[in-house]
Amino acid sequence: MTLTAILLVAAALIGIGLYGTLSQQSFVMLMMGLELMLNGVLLAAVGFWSLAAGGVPTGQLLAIVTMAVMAVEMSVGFALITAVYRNRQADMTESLGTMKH
Amino acid sequence: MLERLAARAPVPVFVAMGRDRAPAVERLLRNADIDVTATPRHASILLVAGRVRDSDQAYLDRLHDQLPHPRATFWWGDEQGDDVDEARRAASSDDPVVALRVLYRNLISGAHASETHRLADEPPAPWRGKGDHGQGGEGMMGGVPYGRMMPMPPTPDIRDGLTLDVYTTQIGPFMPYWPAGLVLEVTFQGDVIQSAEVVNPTYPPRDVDRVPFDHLLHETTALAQIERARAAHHLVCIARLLSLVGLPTLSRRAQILAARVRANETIAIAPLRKAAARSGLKAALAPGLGRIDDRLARELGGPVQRAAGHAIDHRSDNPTYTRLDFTPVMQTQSDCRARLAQWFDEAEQALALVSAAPDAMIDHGALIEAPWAHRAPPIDYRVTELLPGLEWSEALLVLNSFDSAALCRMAPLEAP
Amino acid sequence: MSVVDDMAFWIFALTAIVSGWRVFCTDSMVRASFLLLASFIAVGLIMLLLGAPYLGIATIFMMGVEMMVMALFMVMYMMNPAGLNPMVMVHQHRFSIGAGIAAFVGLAAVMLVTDFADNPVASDARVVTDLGKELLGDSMLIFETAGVTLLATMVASVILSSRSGRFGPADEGSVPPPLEPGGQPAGRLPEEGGGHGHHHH
Amino acid sequence: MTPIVLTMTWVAFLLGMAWYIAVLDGLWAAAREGRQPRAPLANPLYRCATILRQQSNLTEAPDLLNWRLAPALYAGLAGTGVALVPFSSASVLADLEVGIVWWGAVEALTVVVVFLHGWSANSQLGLIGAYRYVAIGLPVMLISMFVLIAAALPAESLAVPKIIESQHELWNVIRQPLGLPLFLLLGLSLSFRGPFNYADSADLADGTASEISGAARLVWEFARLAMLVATAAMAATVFLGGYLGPVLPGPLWLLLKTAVVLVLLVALSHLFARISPSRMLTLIWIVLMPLAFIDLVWAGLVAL
Repeated sequence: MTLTAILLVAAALIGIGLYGTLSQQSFVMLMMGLELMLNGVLLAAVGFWSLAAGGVPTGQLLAIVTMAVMAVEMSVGFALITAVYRNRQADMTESLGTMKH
Repeated sequence: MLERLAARAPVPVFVAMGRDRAPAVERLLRNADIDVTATPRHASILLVAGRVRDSDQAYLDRLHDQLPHPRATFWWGDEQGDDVDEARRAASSDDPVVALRVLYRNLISGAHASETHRLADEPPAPWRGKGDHGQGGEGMMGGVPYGRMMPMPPTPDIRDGLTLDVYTTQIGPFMPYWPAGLVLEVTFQGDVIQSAEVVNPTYPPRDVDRVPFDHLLHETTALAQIERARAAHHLVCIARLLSLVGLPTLSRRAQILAARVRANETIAIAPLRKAAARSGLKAALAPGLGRIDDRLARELGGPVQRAAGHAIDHRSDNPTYTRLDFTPVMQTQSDCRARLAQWFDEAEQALALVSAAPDAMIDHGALIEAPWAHRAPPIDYRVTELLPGLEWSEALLVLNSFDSAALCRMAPLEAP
Repeated sequence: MSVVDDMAFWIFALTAIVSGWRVFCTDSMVRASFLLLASFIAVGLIMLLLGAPYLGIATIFMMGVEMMVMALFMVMYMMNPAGLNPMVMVHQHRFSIGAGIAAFVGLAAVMLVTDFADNPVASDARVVTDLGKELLGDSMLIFETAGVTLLATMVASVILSSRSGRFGPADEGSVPPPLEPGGQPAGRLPEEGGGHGHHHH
Repeated sequence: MTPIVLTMTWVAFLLGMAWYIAVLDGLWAAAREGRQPRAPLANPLYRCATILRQQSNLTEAPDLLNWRLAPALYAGLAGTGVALVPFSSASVLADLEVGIVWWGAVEALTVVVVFLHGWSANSQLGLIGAYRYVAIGLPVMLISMFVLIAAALPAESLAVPKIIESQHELWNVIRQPLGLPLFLLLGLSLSFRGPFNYADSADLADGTASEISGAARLVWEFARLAMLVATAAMAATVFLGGYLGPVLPGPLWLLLKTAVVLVLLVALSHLFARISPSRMLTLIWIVLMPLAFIDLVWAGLVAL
């Protein structure tokens, strides 16, 4: 369990997440891709904190902020989807040519 | 070892309620040696109580095949064919508890072979096409699915501004807390009923508590007998509702009280009522839930009508009752709460009449109010108009806040 | 690091990656959410191995709730929620695969080239206490900012998505009130009336 | 205690207490119905045998993996919950620095597992039960977390043993009177009993459990009891001082306190009617959630 191994796993998660974000047509699935990328970021942050930064308390803080970002991303995402869905009955990225009203 | 332990457990029985056995089956609910299960998956014996109409035979077979092995079917009633062996049937006048225990013990020891599938083990409609189960076709939605309906057809209907797909399913005829025989095709959105359609009507009600009323047609009958029957009928109705709101122990207590009333014992309903009230029964039945309009209440008659605030009761005109200062009890709100309160009030009043005049007799042919709704021909109001918009648990509460005679008139009777 | 820890790490790592990949392969939205949850749980357990118990378990805890909510939203918004029919819902597939692989290779290359400091956390460090002191001490401002942002976002989301939005029922096309009595609604005007014209099924 | 003795104590505690609940249930029901209890001590065993004797069956096209896994995971979560509870000052199976957060994870994952169980059987009543359970289970979980964090405040630690140590002078049930009642509701919700039985209720023909039989059902029913044991043990530990007590040895005190909490829980589950899910949601968000807030603020002020 070296730092390199952990970062490799994190990179793999970010790669898969990016694939998901770019390829999925459904908003909700797109958000799953984002979450997976953040998952990788989280792992990398904790890996650095634990194995390279000697456990400085601020490192953990970065991870906590990442988690908060995830939660924010999800609630904003769902709010947007709900709003768009009401107006357009759409949950697909293509059906949303414009972000106006 | 396992067999020996299992043999001493309460017998897990699923009851398929046939045409005329409803009240008798309630006897089983009180028996600690019988465990009446909520689903066939938990039962070892399928108890077919009474006659099942031919069109329900397929439902019965499907039910049967859902029982886990080892399983057996037990027929309780008079019209069962002679091809059923002695161990698996009882006459309608018999108490089947002992027979059920014996059958169960033989079943788990292997002396009685488990019954095989009655239907072929295949999906009710064929899966044809792509996917793990052959359930779809090409394209984004899986294209046009072959072989069977799209499981969740899209709908324009919006609740809360969000479209949740609806799904349609058949419910009945042997579902617990469901009018026996009734098959509804219900469309749900989430757990809210969108629409319902009658596929098969209910079985006509047959009541043990009817006996003194039938008797009265020809012979002079004791007032006590009639009023006891009334109290018993109401207690059984109360028991069903209590069980639905998650008070199974109080429900069983109501069943036991009903049995004791029928056995001419002196009982008090007040403790049960107090216990139920303390349990938050009022909170469980939201005010206004299941409110019906005046016209429907009048058409249904009986306690339903009085719960709507109409003091119409044939007993008011009977000299025996007027001598006892009888005045009909009634509620005003005409909702589930009111109907439940009406049952409690009428049952208590009935027992008060019994203790006030234990020896009073009523002349034969006298017109005496029955404990249930009018048994006139079906009315144009359908149970399917009652359910839409209700959440599933509320729908069941509303259904069970009517006696079976009222339900029968709302879900039209089958042609005789 | 003991052998057991190493083995556990690789098992969790494999679980995280495989379930993360399966998220985008399954037909069922519910399965997709819970596969993502499995990936998060595996990462959370790796964090435990790395000596960050609070973060690891908090990840499991938070993601359990979050994915449960996600699954419900999935069922609400997807045309084929339970994966009852097989379906393909991807676009620019080749490009996405390429981008994913490129991201992985790029990050991996950077990481293999860079020489990271080797400074593991001391085994007797009181990491949770430290975190607590940090959260409510030196970094209070960051923490509070994150917290208030979160709260504001949640309130905003509820307002945005509630049917009775800021300016009337959302599904009837909510319009802000005019600036002067009887005047035009404030703000930008929608081009073709309210939202109703757009429904297509 | 050595690890082996500790593990055996843990298993015995789970099994014994589950049986104890089943017996209590039987006795309570009989008393409330006004009849003689039927073989009160042995009846739970008979029922186990009956369920085990039945074959496990299948529905049409279920999600078999999740369906079979869910009961086991549920039981496993209950087990990890109990593992957090110290039997005495030196004997705790899972001595985590962040025990309270771990308990939170147990709660969150329980909601997930119950949902999966109802969803994966591919039957409508189970699915309705699953949805309902999520709607009720999630907010109740939030309440319990507020209450637990309040209990952790005087200890200045998230570790369960430290929380016990902080109760030497005064139990948390007195220090924070709102905590225990709110936490007991969580017990009912996690094992969906009585007024909180929104997953496996009578109107849904046993809801998420309506399609299982045989060994899977036995595990499921056991897990429900075990989860109740876990919450009771946690309540006894966090609010009633756990193993602390005069004269008697620590493990015995824990046992006694858990047993008393379980009597309360069983009584609650039989005493109250279930209100409709939407009314329950209103009750939780409008009444119980603010109460939990008050509890937290109160605990904070006292700790200052």
